[in-house]
Amino acid sequence: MLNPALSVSAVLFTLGVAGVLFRRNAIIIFMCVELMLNAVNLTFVALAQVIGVGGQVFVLFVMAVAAAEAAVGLAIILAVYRHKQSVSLQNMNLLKDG
Amino acid sequence: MSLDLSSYRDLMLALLPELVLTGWALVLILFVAWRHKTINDLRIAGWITLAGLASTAGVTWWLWWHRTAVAGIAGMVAADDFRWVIDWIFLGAAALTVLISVAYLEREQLLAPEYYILLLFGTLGMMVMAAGSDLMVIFLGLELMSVSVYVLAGFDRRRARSAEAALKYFLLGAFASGFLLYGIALTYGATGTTNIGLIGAQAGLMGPPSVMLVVGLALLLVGFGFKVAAVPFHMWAPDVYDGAPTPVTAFMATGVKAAAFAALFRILIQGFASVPAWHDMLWWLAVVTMVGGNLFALAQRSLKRMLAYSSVAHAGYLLVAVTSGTSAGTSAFLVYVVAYTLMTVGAFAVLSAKGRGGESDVTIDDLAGLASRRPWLAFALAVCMLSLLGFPGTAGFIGKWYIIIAATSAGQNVLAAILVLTSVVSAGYYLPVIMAMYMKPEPIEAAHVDAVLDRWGRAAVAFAVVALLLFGVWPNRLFDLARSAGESVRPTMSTTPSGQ
Amino acid sequence: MTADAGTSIGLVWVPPALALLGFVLNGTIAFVRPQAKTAVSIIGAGVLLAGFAVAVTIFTGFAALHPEAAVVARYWSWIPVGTLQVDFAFQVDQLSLVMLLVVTGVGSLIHLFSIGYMKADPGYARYFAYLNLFVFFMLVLVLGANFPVMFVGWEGVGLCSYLLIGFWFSEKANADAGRKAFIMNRIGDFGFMVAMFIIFWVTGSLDFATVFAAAPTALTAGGGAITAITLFLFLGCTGKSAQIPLYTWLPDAMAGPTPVSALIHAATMVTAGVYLVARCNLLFAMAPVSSAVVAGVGALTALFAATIALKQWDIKKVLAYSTISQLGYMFVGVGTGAISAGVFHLATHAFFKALLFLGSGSVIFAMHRAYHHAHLHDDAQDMRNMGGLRRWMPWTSALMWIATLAIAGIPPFSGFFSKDEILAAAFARGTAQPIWLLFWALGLIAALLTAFYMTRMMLYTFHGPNRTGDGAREHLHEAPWIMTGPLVVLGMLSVAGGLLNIPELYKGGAWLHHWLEPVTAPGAALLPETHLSHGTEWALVGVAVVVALAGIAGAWRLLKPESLVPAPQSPEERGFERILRNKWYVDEIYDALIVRPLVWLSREVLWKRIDQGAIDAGAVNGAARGARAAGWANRWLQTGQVGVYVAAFVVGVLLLLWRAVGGGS
Amino acid sequence: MYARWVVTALLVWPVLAAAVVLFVPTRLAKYVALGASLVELAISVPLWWTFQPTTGMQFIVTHHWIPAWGIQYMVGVDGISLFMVLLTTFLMPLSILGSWSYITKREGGFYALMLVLTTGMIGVFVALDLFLFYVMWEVMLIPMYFIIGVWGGENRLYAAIKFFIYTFLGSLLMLVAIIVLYLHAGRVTGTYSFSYMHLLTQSGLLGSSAWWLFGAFFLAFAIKVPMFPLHTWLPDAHVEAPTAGSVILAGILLKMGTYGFLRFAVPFFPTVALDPTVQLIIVALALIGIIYGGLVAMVQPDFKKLIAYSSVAHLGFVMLGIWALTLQSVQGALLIMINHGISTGALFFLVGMMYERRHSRLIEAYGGIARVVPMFAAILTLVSLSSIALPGTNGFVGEFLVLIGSFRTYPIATALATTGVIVAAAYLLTALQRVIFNPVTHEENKKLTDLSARELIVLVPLLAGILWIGIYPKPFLRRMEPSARQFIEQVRPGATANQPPIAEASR
Amino acid sequence: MLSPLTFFWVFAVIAMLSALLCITRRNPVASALWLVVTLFALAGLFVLLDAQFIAVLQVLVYAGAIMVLFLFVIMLLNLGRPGPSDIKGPAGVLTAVVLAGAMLVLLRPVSNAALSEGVTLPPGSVAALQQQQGIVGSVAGPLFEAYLVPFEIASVLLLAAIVGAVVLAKRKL
Repeated sequence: MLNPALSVSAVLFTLGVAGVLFRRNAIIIFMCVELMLNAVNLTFVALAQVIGVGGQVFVLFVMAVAAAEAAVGLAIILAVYRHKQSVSLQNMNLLKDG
Repeated sequence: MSLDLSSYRDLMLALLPELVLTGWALVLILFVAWRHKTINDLRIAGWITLAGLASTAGVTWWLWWHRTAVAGIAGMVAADDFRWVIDWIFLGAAALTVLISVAYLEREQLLAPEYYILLLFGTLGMMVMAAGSDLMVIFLGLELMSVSVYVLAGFDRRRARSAEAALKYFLLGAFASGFLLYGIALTYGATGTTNIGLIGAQAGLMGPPSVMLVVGLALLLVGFGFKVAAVPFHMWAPDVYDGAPTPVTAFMATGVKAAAFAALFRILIQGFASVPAWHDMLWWLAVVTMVGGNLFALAQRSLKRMLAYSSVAHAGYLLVAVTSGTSAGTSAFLVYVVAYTLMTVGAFAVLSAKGRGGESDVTIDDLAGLASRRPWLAFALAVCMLSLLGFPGTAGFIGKWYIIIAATSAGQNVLAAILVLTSVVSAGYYLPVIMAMYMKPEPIEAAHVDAVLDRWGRAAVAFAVVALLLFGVWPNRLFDLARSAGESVRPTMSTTPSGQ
Repeated sequence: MTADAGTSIGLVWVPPALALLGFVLNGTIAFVRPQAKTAVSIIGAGVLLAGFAVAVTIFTGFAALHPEAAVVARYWSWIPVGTLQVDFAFQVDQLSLVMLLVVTGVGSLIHLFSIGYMKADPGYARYFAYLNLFVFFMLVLVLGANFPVMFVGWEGVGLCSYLLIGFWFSEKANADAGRKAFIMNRIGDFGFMVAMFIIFWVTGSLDFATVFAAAPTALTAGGGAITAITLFLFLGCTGKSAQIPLYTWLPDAMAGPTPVSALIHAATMVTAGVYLVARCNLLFAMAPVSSAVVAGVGALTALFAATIALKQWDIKKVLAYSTISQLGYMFVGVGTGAISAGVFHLATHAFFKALLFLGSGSVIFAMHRAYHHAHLHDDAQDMRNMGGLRRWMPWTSALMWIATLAIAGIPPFSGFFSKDEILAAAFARGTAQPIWLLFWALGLIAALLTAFYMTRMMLYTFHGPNRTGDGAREHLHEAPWIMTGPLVVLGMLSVAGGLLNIPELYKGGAWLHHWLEPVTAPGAALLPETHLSHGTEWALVGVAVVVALAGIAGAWRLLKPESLVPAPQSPEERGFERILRNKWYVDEIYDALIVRPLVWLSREVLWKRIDQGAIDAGAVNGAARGARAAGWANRWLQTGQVGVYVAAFVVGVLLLLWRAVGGGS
Repeated sequence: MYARWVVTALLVWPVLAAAVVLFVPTRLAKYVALGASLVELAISVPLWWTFQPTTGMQFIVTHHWIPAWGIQYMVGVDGISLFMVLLTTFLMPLSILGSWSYITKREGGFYALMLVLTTGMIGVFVALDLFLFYVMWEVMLIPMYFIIGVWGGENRLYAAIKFFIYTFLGSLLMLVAIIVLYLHAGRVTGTYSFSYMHLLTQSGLLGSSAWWLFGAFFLAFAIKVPMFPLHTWLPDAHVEAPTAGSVILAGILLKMGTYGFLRFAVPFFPTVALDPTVQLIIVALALIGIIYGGLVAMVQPDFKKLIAYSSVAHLGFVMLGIWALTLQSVQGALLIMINHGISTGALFFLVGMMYERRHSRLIEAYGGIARVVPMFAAILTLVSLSSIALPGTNGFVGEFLVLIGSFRTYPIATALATTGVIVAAAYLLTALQRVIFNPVTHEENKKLTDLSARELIVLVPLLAGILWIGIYPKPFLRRMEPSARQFIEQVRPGATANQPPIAEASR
Repeated sequence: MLSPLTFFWVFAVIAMLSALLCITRRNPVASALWLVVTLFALAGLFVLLDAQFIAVLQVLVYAGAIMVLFLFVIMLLNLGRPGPSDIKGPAGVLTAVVLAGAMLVLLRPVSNAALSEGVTLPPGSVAALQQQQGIVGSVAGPLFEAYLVPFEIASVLLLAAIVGAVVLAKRKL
């Protein structure tokens, strides 16, 4: 099941990337990033089946990282929301060239 | 001293700097938990941070002095000169950041000593990245650093610009982490391990590298390319540097970049020595980064954004050092990054003296006539600019010189030529700064009266300038250090990378 | 043979040194105490007279020695580089001695004249400083023992000419004339320099002695190299001696004080070209084509300048064109190979032309003074404002008539002998090479015109009614003795100058011819053997005299001084007269064909289009602008929109993947 | 003893003095600076006698600097650099004295920069280690950049940055070339060293990469010379720089380019330099410089620009002389390098002195001032004559040698180059006429004051130099001959075999 | 018989479809819920891939804790309605589709790759290990032995995240 899993993982990853590409809502974009991480988790787990449990351990770490990012990321989104009353990236245009 | 990492004692020894720094971070957390109200608390927190950084540097020195090294292939962490030297650079960058933060935090009314905690954690993350000889450790270190810096970038959250910077940095950073992680996963799949040394061994055995390994490598480069702000993964940098508090910008431009490069060096040279594909990819990355960074910087009027693009350009120069793929390249990187840290922090320090409210509105024209009102400040900034330009007599030149030597000795003559040509372009935006300070009159009477640095900031700037000039003229000690450090990062296999 | 300190020849450095001393002293006075005119006069004229005295002793010392070769005095090693060894050295031989005597002799007289002429000028000291400096350089020119030292004098006299033409520099026209003279001369100097380069690489030396000794073996007679050398040398001569095509500066040079015109632009400097050809007669003899060019250009110039002189109103301009014409004769002489004839004419011309110029100077001096007293600002040099001056200036009038007869070639005046000898030589060579017959014919026509225009000048100036104006007329006077004195001496020389070289035809000793033989013999040996019977010679003499007389008589009969009106009321000339009056429009043609296109090219094309446009605005600033524009273009991407950033990011990922997966390898 | 410390002293002293100048009271700065530059001159003068006119480097000092890269502090003087050093120390006191009244703001800074500039320039000429050379090459850029940018005319910022970037562009490519050369020599011999002699012996085996390396060196030096079409920084820099800046720029900085060709570009890559195409290009560019520079100078309304373009022409002669590779032409080129420093320096001083009085550099603003300021007019005339190479002045000896020497190698080109003397007369005499002759058309000019004693002190040494070299150049030729010969032999062995050395015995 | 592969594809299709819906739903709450479905499906895949412990954690930590946090924030910010500007315009979508498609094409070789000889274990050895050490023990062993260092770093990471979140969220700065 390795190759199917890798394929699914690639598809999920790409879907995550696509989501990041065409969404504007910061929270949803962040969710798409989570989707990407999960896609990678699938790769790790699939690989772990043929290589060794090390891959599974990585997934644990990825979850920890995801949790940490979620905590910080959502706090940042909240902070931004306080200024703009919006989480749409379309409104994030204070910082730009010119 | 030789460490056997399978014994806990030796593992603790190998991690001693990180442990010490973590300890200080915890001390600081405790302190902050009790005392976080007054300006005085903030200052004490600053002192504690400095003490932590200094003692960590001392411990690192102790390990370096005893020529600490790992026996055999390192497990999770490496212990070599490269690590000690780059640790000093991180610690130095952090210390300089602290020095220029003190006045800044007070002035901008950011009276939260958590700032220093995050600074320490960020530094810790960098050290972990540099230490890691396992992709997982490096990834975690990178996340630790990133999470801290995300928050630091948005630390002045009362200002929309700062919050927006944090958000942009965070979203793109998390996005880039996904690619990095995918790259790690594929590398793991291709070689069956995440240990860099074993990756190198495995890749050396494989013959022509598998598609999985090469794609994994490409995605790793994406992840690190983002952190070092290589074109086209650089676009966050100007905005985030612009919005973040100036000392944080300095920290990002120096420490974060150096850490990413340190990890990249270790991964590429130890792990991917027998995978020639990265030379080609990095070659292009270096070229577009140098060209892009320098050209884009030309159009900037805001000093902070100009420095942001300039840091992109410098990432390009450092990528040249990486592309060479030799220990000379590694040494060149170290020398350059020392110079780069000093001059960047110096420049941002002067900038923070001149500006208010995040400094995003300080343009080059606002510096007009600074030299007649604040000659020392102007002199310091001029030295930093010349050093950034790579002018002889400054450490920036020595660094650039070393990179060119590394590149040409690896046969990358074209890359070296592109490097110097883009450096010429950079004169187009560094010189106007000097020009404004020295060759234009003060726009209004007493325009620069309030452009002052406090004692801490002055110390930081003075240190940076003196070191820049000293290393510019007499870099021998730095070289010896960098050379032994550079040579300590070796390909695992005897196979050497074939050049471009 | 080197200079022997025991004889007076060793003193050869003294005349130039004296002149230089005069320059230094007078130059200092010009700055420190410009009004010390007595001291200036004593120094200025004194160094020349002393120099002349020394020259005479050198001459006697040399003559007593009867050497066959030149005596060379080396002073210091000037430019010693490898095989190029240029010493600062003087050489004394028959030719340079003649020149030395002419320069110091005529120079002394003109200095004396200047004392009177320039009396009232505020730049008196400066004037004498320049004049002394000129003499110094002229002596360096004639005494130099090698080409570079000669070139020092060659350009030095050009400099002094420049300074003296523009002496009254506050008038733009004067300054223009000076500059024009210098630049025209520089064109000639270009030829001189290139000639030196070829000479050096062919013969390995620039010393006259070595070059002339090596030339017959190192060069093929009639070959390309020798022709090139001589043609380039002659280009130098056309500049310095005002021959076609570089003659136009000399008429303008009349802007300088009249004694300067006499000294520099008649007697000495302009003859340097003749001297150069005479000096290098061997080289020219080896290059028949060049010799023909020299003689041809000389003959053409003689005729051409004479035609222009026919319609000039400015008395000095008439003399200037006459000088050009006479120089043409000299070149016919030296080009023909009749070196002694050329030098002979050089010497006699120095006498009578100096006399003419100084005489005209007296006239102008008088006219000027008259107008000055009458507070008028009419042209003191325009002959239409003169007329009948012999009443007030009998001495000048008489002396200038002597000179006129001399220049016209009326026996037994000096010019007759010298001019006749040149024409005879040309005719003689024509028997071997027919082209010379054409030169002879041209010379003969020019002689006719010479007689005509000189008579015209005398008629309009000294005869007929006076047109000076009633108020001014009463102030006309003969010049003071310090000016007339030299005129008298020159008059005597003009009469008797022929004695220097009475041809054997008249049972004379042809002294100059024999005297110069050591110098001219090597060249003469290479020339075609020609011989004219006495009958032919007498016939030629007859023709020449008849032509001269015809010119005088024609002018006397055709011209009506009575019908002239003063300059301001004169009508414009028409037709051919107008072309002559305007000097065949040569200046205008040069201006339109060379000067203005060149300036236009420089300003509009080279500077504005290429330098400022293509290079600076285009390439240099264009590159800068391009780089900046690229930076500005980035604003379209760096919009602050994360979406764009992500898209760029993903594009980067794709490119890296593409290179990783296979696109790159 | 003297030989051991002189070069180092020449390098160190100005920097020390500069530090002092910065910290003494402003009104004393110029005196201290003048004193320091005179001391510098005094240190350098004995070189004239102690220098032995023989082949090779003298006064060599070697000291470790950055052993990791084989970088040494290695300096020395030969017949080529000797005169450049002396020219520098000679012009510097004059420049400082000449700036006395011109510089009115931030005097301390100005004079300190002048002194630092001295070190940079001398460093370029004495460096025998390519790293040191490169460092010095760049170091002198900064003071000049500031001198133009801070004390310059209206358009000074543009001129300063143009000057800087132009030079920087060339020098950085040269830097890459130096490093490639260093690595090449290191690979071949196993010794990694930036020593000039070391690299010189190893540069012969470069193969095709020599072309690129030569190209990089060529660009750096050609910009500095400057050769057409890389010259456009020069008019701007000259016009905008203060007097002393222009003097130093023209007098010494430009010589760094030709010096670079003599010292590095040609000896390192003789096969490339002698390649017919390269010869054609360089001679053509030199020729274009001579004629084009002269023609463009002819139509300049600004006197300083005129001089700038005339520099292009003069340096064209130098390039022609270098490439002709005869003893005469190379010595002529060396002599022009000195002459140009003296004559053009003097011209810039003179223009500067008038600028101080009238605040205009336009030729049009003057006219007829010979009556008002005769001393000025006389000196300007003499200097102009030197610049147009009138025999008896220094200019002639140099140009004559270059032309006569080049004629053997490139007869047609030299003949064309000789027309440059016509053009030179055309532009300089025209300008001279419009400045000092002609009627006085501007009222202001009637009240001009003639040169002061201080200004005369500045000019008289230059005039002395003009006449000395014009009349008795042998002491110069004698000292530079062995080095010129060595240069030619390095490139074309045996080329000077039939050229006898200057005989000691001859007068 | 339903082979494990069948189950695999069932879960895989669910995961992919719900991921697609997650990124295309305009309502953030819907998106979040579809993401939860994806995570559950992934947990199922993990089980099939011999990673039962991870599957449990996936449900507990990811779907449970993290996603709740997301939903909490969405609710807190009152974003429970589809925002008009949430999805980019046609050009943006087209760009995204093209880029994503290209990425998929470029990643395709990876999914087909066979692992090299020296890397893989004999089939079933992971399952055997779990038999031997227990499902938790087989992961916990390496976690506290070989991966002790990363584990500790992860703890510091979480600490830093806490401090960061506190700084950003606390009322007074």
